[in-house]
Amino acid sequence: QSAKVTDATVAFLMPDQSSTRYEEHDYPGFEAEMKKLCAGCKVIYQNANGDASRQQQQFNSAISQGAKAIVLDPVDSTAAASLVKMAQSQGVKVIAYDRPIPSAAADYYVSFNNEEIGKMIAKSLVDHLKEKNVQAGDGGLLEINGSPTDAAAGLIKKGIHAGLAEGGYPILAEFDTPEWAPPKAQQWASGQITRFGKKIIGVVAANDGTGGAAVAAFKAAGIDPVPPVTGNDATIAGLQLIIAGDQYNTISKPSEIVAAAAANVAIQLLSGETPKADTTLFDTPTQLFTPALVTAENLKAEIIDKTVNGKPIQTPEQLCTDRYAEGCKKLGIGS
Amino acid sequence: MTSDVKQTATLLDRGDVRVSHDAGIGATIRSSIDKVRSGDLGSLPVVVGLVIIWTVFGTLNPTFLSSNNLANLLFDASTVGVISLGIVCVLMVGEIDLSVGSISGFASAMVGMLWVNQGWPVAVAIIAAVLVGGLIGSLYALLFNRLGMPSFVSTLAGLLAVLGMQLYLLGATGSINLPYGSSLVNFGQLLVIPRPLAYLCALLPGVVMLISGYRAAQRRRQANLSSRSIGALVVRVAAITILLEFVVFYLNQDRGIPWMFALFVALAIVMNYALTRTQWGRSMAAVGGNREAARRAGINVRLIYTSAFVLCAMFAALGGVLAAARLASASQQAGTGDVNLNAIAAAVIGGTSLFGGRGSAYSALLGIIVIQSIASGLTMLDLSSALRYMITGAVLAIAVIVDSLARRSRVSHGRA
Amino acid sequence: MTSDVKQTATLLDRGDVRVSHDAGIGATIRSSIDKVRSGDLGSLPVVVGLVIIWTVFGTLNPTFLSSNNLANLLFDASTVGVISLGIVCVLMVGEIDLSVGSISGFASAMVGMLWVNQGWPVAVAIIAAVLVGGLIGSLYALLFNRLGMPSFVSTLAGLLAVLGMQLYLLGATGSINLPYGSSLVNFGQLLVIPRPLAYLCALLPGVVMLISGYRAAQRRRQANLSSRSIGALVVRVAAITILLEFVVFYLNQDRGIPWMFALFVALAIVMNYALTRTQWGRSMAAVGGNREAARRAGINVRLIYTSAFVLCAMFAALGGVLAAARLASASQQAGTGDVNLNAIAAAVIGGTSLFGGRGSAYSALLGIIVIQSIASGLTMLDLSSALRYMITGAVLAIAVIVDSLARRSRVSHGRA
Amino acid sequence: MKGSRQMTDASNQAAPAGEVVLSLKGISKHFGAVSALTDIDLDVHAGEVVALVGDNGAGKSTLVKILAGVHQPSSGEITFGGSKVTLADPSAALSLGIATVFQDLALCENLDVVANIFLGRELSPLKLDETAMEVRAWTLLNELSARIPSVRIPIASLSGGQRQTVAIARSLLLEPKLILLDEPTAALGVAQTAEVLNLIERVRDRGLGVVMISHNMEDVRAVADRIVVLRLGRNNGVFYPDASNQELVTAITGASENAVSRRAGRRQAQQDMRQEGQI
Amino acid sequence: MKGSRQMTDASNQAAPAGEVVLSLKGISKHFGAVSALTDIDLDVHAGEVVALVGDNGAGKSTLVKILAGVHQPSSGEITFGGSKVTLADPSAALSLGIATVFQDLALCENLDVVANIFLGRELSPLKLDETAMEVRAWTLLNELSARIPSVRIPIASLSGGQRQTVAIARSLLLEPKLILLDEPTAALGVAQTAEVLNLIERVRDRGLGVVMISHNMEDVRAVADRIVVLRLGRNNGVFYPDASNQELVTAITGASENAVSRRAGRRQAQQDMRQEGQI
Ligand SMILES: Nc1ncnc2c1ncn2[C@@H]1O[C@H](COP(=O)(O)OP(=O)(O)OP(=O)(O)O)[C@@H](O)[C@H]1O
Ligand SMILES: Nc1ncnc2c1ncn2[C@@H]1O[C@H](COP(=O)(O)OP(=O)(O)OP(=O)(O)O)[C@@H](O)[C@H]1O
Ligand SMILES: [Mg+2]
Ligand SMILES: [Mg+2]
Repeated sequence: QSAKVTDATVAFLMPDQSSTRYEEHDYPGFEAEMKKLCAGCKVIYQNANGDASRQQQQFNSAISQGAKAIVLDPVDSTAAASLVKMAQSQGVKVIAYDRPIPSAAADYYVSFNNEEIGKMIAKSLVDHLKEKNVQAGDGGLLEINGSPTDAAAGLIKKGIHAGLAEGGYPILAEFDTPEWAPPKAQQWASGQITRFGKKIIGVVAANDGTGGAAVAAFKAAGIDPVPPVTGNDATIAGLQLIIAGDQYNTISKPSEIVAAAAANVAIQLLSGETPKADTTLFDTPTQLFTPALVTAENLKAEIIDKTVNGKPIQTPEQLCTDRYAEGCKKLGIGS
Repeated sequence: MTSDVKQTATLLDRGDVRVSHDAGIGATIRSSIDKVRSGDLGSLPVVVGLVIIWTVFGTLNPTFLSSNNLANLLFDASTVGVISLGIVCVLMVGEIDLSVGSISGFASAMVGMLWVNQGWPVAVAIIAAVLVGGLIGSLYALLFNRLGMPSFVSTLAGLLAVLGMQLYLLGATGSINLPYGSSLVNFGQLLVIPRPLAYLCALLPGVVMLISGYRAAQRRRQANLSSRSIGALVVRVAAITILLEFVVFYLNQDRGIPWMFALFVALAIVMNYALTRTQWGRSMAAVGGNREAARRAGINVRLIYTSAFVLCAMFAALGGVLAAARLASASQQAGTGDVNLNAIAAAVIGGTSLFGGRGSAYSALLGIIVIQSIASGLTMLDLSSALRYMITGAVLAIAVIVDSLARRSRVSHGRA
Repeated sequence: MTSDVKQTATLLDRGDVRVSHDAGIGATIRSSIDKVRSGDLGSLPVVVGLVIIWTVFGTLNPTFLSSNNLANLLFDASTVGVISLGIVCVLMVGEIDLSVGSISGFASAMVGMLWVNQGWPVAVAIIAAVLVGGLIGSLYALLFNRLGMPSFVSTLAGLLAVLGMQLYLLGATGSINLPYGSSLVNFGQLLVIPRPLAYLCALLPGVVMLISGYRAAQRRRQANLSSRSIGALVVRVAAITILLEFVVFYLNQDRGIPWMFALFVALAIVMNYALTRTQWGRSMAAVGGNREAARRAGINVRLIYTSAFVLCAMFAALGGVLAAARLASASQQAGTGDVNLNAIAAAVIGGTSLFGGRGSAYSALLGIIVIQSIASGLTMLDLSSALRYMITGAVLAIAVIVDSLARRSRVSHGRA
Repeated sequence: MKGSRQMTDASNQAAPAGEVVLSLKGISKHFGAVSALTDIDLDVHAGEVVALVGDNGAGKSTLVKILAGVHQPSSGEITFGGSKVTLADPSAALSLGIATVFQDLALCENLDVVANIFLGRELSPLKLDETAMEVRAWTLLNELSARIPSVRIPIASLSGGQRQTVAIARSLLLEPKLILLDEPTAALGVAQTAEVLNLIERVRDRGLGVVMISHNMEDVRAVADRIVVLRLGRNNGVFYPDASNQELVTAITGASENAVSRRAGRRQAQQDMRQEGQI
Repeated sequence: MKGSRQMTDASNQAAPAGEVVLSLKGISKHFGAVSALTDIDLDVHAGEVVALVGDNGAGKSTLVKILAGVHQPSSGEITFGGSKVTLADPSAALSLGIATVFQDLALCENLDVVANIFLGRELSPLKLDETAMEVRAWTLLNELSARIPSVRIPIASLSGGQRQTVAIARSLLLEPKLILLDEPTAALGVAQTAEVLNLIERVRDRGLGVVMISHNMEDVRAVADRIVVLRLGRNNGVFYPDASNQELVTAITGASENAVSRRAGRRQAQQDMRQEGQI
């Protein structure tokens, strides 16, 4: 690490607000790692709030501010090609983060694989149903996808379809939730509950917000117990629902790990080194991390006991507030 | 010869020979038909639009008309409906509030924060959220009254700033779950009016109409004014009562009528009373119709604007709390998306003018039911997002075309 | 004694003794100061707001004022700015178009589809997209003119339906990348005016002003009307030319002035001419100010509304094409988000009234620069989203407060 | 009974000079339950000033609006220049040569005086000739003795009379065949009123038909060739300028015992008493 | 020169009866570059009708609006009921007891007649007493001989005169100390005008101060105790009802050679000629 840069500007551009992870996990993780690797470096953080044009603005602005490497989680994977080209024409390194940029080769790609995530939650649900001996003829699944205008949601959706295809359970209905808005998901789910009633044997929801909305719809319809509902992102709210037994699974992707990797790659690229890659995706050297599927069984292990940067992913205090204390106890969390 | 005015009628308001009048049940029906012909229908056209929507969706998927689904519809309509009531207030005075969505989201975040995370009693948390909403409204009023800042701009700025505050509140934790089984969540998801009580409530409007109608007729007769025939009144009351009792009966087949919807209707009734039967409501209409004339009549115009902005923001906050109760969660997405547009559109579809001076609290009720019916009807059909958007747009247009046609006919009959 | 009118002045328009006039350079300056005092400032307050914003952001991060960043700002401002030009048209006649975002997105999808996927020539694809935009606008006009459907509702329905069409077009493929190196993408991302040409262009406004001002003054003098002093004209022309040349000089330090921005400015100038110096523009203002009076003056009111809606939709479509060029991609979320609000807000911030009859094409130019400056300035600061929203809201409010204060003063000086 | 009396009045008057410009037969107009006009007949000849008088709400303005194409009649027919016409909208009436000054003026408050005068008839539509328009505006306004500080201020800041002058100036721009003036002098000062009356006479002498509405019997008698009375939306007789005030007021109010006569009587009595007291 | 002549006119008149209700000293009002009023002085006594006359744009309405609290004067002071007051807004003027009928009426077109009459002064604010208000509205309107088809239709569908009657009825609701009437009879029919003039006299006899603006010299002379002339925003003399028309018109237009006199002269000449011809 001798020839390493000591002062450079690196930008960290995140796509949206549909979950808090970017500000709670990704950015802090990235920043911490940067501090470690290059104390004199400056980090620019921006979030595009789901708007590709705004992301372009932020990208340009980062270059104006002298950023030499940009970690980009694209709002629109396809459209981001233009950003990559623009950066490379000015000698700026681009590290694709979280979502790939298929039509232009970035300098590097680090990610939890969104398509894989979709596949994991779907498959886990299918396995769970099989385990409980639910027959394909007993009913079918609801599928709640993310925003129809969000490219990442499209990837997850693809994964879910792949995951479900193996299970053999029919999809009763599916829905692209505008803007990932939970109330919309709830309204749709309520309608399906009226339509299909007991025929719903499970719900694949693409994130914890829409999953929680599906749970709320079942509760509101007076259906108890709630059929298994998936989630994604391991938000506190989602984990609490798992603790309470209302939600079946979620995906924990301790983003700090990927963020740290991105920081490492950035420094290496800036120092003129070639970071080593596990594989190549879309002509881009790639490092993929496997996210952890969280259910009630492994929640303690994956969330409380696993540490990132020396801290647990979530502390029992955060999760086990009064109403969830009992559930926590059952899972052996806390005390 | 001056007496030719008096000859035809001795009533104070029947002095003009150019006006044709009618009395008695038969004549009332006749004049109703006339009214329909000339397009003077109030909210009937929107109701017709609604019936068309219901018929079509009901045919495509009969579950749509199941009382269970209608109960869902009523739950969902209540949250944005309450927000829309506030929008009616600002539209009445010819202003707008683009930030109701953000305010509702912020209020839900506040309740989640104060109640769940800080352990405040739920009622106190709700009151605090609604009061903070009112505070935001009074800020808009201040900017409007003191600096003359157009409400479009100030509330657009508010939209962003309040959304920022919502994200800030939820920043550390993300969404906050409201506990299942708590009274607030039960209210938002489960509680319905006990069946006998519901039947009783459905009698109320008729009884009130009958008594007040009878009293008014009596007073008017005493004052030497024309009055509606009692027969026609009874017919109308009977019709309304039968309709309401049928609705209650139908909904009681399954879950029943949500308390949350009852709250919404009660608020709409109160607002309707306030807007039509109090000095404040009269002043609102006057300020919306001709601000300068209202000022010259000695109305405290600034106070009226302030009341409109504050009420709107408070309704928005309350709507946000109800939405959180319905979802059992205070989420970061709450209040974003099309909450603003839906709340405004509901009021406009129901017949409230965007340019002030014309509107009614019931327009929020009707409008939001139209919007929610479209949304709910589409959930019953398996459509791609693209189709769903296109159809929502088309159905929305159709629902309003009926009203527009009726209004045109009204204009050509000189009743605009 | 009737001649006391003629005594003081022989000019046709200087007959009234109650009006104070001034002539010559000194007096012009004096009267300008008077105007500033009484708040009759046109767009000066917004410019002041802008200067404040620039100073603050420039202090916080000097990169903001770098000519490279300003070039970016101009690129970004052009896309929504063009849409905002259309919004000015509909606002002029007192209507609104909520679907400009969707139309722009749809147009970009069409260009992507036709040009990239179907292989049409790029110009034909663009023309097709703009024409389809115009078609959508004429549909709104039809609904408005024939059915009297409020534009708020019809364009809200359009927002959804057109978004559906956009998703439908892109449904099979997702986003479509526009090829790098193609003229359209270069236009949207790279092409700048050659430096000498830019300097030359910056001279143009001054020259035109000088010639037309001189001619007008001459004609007015011949017609026995008061005319502005030539001295004052020269001073003004000199000031403007120096300012423009400086701007060009500063921007030429780095990349230069984008052709796309030049296109936007050219469109704004054309629209300004059309709105202020043609019969059509006069009719637009008349219809927006008093529709019935315009009708009675024999203006074809329906045609005017149609032209407004169609122009607005066509500008929206063109804006969408530019946005696609800028992004080098036709994406599914193009035109969603805050494009609508930004386009409308730009016009309103620039001083176009939401209630019709008052507005100017330059308001779109000024307003969008304010909005983009805020956005661009904030990208220079590392802020959490929550803070970013709050600050955007606050800065927006501040930018407009200056204008509101000026307008208030104008009212109290009887110039509203 | 009423009609016959006036017929005899009419018979000893010379028939109006020119040919019939405008002829209404059985015009009715209903606004919902209100019948504003019932079976109105009216002829206007070239070179004739017809005064339309009547009580408030008698339907005068409604009639003018029908002729101007603003309202459509519920029934009845309109003949203009010899052929049956339908006036579907104001531009139809304008293009036939019917110029109107409306009671509610119908000006655009946001536009300046010049723009209002030339609205819909701007000089050189693609490159407005502001100088020529301004000159013409001043000429017209000065003809009407208007006291307008500037023609470049919005109508909103003009006084009532100034606005009315602008509206009248508007109607002079065209070369119409028929001019409809709905209470053109209501807000005008004495000098401006005199100019407008002069103007009406000049216009008549040029062979145009003029319909004037006014509540001022003196003005009416000063310029009218024929006085048509409306009452409660119906024709209530035709008079000639030599009819007495008493006659006209009786036809307008529908009673010889009316507020005007009562007031006149009372004032007479007061004056008598005062004089007695003084003596 | 003008002033002195009128002073002598004034001296042989009895001083007005009651004490001074309203007194203006040096009131000026500028709208941007336009000076609408310059140094206006005016006194109004209880039980006195002061007529304010002047050419179009003379500043009459501006003065009334200042008294009604609509505009703020640029300089000058207002004394009402003996004490100096500032009329910051219309409600201040209303609560002092100044009722105003504005030239532009200031009615809410979207509200019905009853609502407009009672605007800001509704009976039982928390449960509007519609019946009582409707009865009172009819009473007021009948007093003014209004011909309004229904008091439950929006103002937008009333005729010009009907609207003006509504505006006048509004001002009668209060128990004011001073009534300002800005061209109250401009749009009224003959009967309604007579009623309004009666009303003004009744009001005066009850000891109220009345300021009336009118362009109709006959009406002015019929009810006014004193006639104040404004010209181009300045005081231009005080007259008494026995002043001749000629005198008044000269003061108003600022020239004895004016449109009115010219017209009168021309008509006289025409008549002479016609008579000659007939003979
Ligand atoms: N748009 C309308 N809707 C309903 N009623 C109307 C409308 N326009 C006019 N009326 C009614 O028609 C009648 C005649 O009105 P109009 O304006 O023609 O009277 P007018 O003779 O001009 O009276 P004025 O002397 O007061 O101007 C009135 O009673 C009025 O209420
Ligand atoms: N808000 C305003 N802004 C600018 N100028 C104004 C404004 N109001 C009035 N004026 C000007 O002040 C002058 C006096 O107007 P005012 O309305 O007082 O006249 P008036 O005596 O009532 O005339 P009229 O007899 O026509 O009603 C006019 O020249 C007018 O243009
Ligand atoms: Mg009339
Ligand atoms: Mg006036």
